[in-house]
Amino acid sequence: MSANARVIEALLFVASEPLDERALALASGLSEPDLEEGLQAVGLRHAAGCSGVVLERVAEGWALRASDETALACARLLDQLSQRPLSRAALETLAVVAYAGPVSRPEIGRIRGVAADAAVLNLIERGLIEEAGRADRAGNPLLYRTTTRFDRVFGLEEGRHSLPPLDELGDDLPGADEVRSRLQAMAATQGVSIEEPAAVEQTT
Amino acid sequence: MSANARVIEALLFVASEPLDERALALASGLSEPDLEEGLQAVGLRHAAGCSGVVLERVAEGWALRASDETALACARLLDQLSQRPLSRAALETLAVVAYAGPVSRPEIGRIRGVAADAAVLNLIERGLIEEAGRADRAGNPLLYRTTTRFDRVFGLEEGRHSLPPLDELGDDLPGADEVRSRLQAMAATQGVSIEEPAAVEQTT
Amino acid sequence: MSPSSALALELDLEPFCGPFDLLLALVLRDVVDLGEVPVADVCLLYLAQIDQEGELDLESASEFLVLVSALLELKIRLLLTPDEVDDMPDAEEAAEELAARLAEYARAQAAAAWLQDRLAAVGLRVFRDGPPALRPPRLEIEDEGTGHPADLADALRRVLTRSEEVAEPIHVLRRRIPLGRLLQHVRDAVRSGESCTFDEAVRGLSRTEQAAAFWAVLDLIRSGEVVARQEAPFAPIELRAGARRAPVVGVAA
Repeated sequence: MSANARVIEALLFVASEPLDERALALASGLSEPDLEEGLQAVGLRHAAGCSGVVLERVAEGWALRASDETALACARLLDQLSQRPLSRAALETLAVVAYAGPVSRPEIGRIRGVAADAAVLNLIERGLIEEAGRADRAGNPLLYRTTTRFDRVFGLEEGRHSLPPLDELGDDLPGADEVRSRLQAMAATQGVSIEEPAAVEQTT
Repeated sequence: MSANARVIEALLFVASEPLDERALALASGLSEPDLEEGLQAVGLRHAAGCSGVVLERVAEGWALRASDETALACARLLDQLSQRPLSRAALETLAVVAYAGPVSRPEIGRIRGVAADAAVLNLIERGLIEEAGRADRAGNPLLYRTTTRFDRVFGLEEGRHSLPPLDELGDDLPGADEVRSRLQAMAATQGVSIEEPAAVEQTT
Repeated sequence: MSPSSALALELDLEPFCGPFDLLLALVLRDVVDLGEVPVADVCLLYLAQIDQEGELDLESASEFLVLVSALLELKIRLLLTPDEVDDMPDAEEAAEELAARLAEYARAQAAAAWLQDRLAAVGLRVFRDGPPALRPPRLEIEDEGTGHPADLADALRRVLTRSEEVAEPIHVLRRRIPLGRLLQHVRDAVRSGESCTFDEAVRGLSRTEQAAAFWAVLDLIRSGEVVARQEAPFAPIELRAGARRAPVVGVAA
């Protein structure tokens, strides 16, 4: 492996978070083409089947992680196997923070219909969400956002940009308009009238 | 490289501390001879000159380290990361270490009123504080002091003697008793008596 | 999914048989006539489930309350005549809000389902979560004077004048103690011989691990897997296998 590639390998090893091209270039002093070439060489050296550690594109940057075949042993070392799977409440809270973040706890609670305090604490403990300052409005509630760790655990190459758009999720999902019209239809069959709402926000 | 060697490579890569043979065997499930052979293969693959990351034998076991030839780039990377502004907690911890050092983590926590573990690690990673031996008292806690890098970053030509003197902080503050007791806690760690603020050196 | 999720509540009602969330979906899709659904029975079934589980999961209970009250509100509207509905304040707004809320929640659920599928699809991803074991060789490079001593004095002043405990998140370092492995370790130690002492069982472990192992042993004693005996305070603790066998699922498997 070339000296350039060796430097990139070392930088990816030393960093505890994924590094983007800018950070790599700044630290290595390499030009863009050299960087490109070096990354390619590191990718070849650290490919599944010939290395225990693979190069991956994640969280809008580059990082090394345990390969699929070595993941189990590494999880055992870090004692990640005894961790319980995410509960439904935690997954829903995570989804809200991922799509709507930074959001405050009350906002999460409003969307889910139930308080999210326990789920939020659980997700912080797991390193999947983190505090993101305070909202600039009444009460100045703490805001939460997903972490780089979240991107890495879920394998999101471009961070939250890799999340599918909400309106593509679940084809048969009723939108607010649809739910409303169903409620109206239901009311109509029962002889109840609910007037056409004047202005309805389009939700996505 | 064999599958066994790949597992060892991955384990050493994801670990945050050196691993001895026992830890490697527990996580990988490898027998002693397989482990021996795997470590040898990892050592060959991660040797200076052909890899940016080298295998090292240290007192506590085995670990990977960025190679010497990549030192400059790594230093630049860590520096880049340390250019991010210090958090409030980190700055307070740094102030306590600068004025009262060498101090232990529990002492910093007592003076600040909140635990300082994360802040201490952050400051070490930035090269602003360093270990300074162990205290000669119960529990032998590790002590921390500021580094020469700290002096340069904060422009302190004569080290801690260039810090603004403590007695300028004292008189007009609310809760004088509280302040005094905390100062005393601090002073005790320095072996300096607070009754005579004149003892604090005046330098400009 | 937690077993006691209100949405998974199994219903056996005359007009409908299946889980609660399916009922909600069918009501919204007009497949089931809400007028026919005995909401009281749904509540009774839920209470019976709580009784059976013996513990109240607050998240699940509040989830159930919200959903069932929404259902009730809808049903009230259906049962009332148009005149009566008109008399109710903000009837449309309530329906409006309910619809918007259900739709928003449905999207959150869909997103949660996507995350769950994604997790299964990408598999176990393991990476280092902090600095490496060994620091890179540190080169001294030119440092610019980016800090100012006055900032330090200000910070110290802040620390010293903090009159009361300020609510500030306490960052506790996560120390990973491999409890599962420790449990297995103690089990193996006890199983391999007739009996062994605690000191033998934890030989080679660090101090923190030993403390955790002690906790693990207490748990094994509680479950009847291990029996312990100590002749006198500070005497060696003798451990041997208890009546109950270890479960087959082991982390080290």
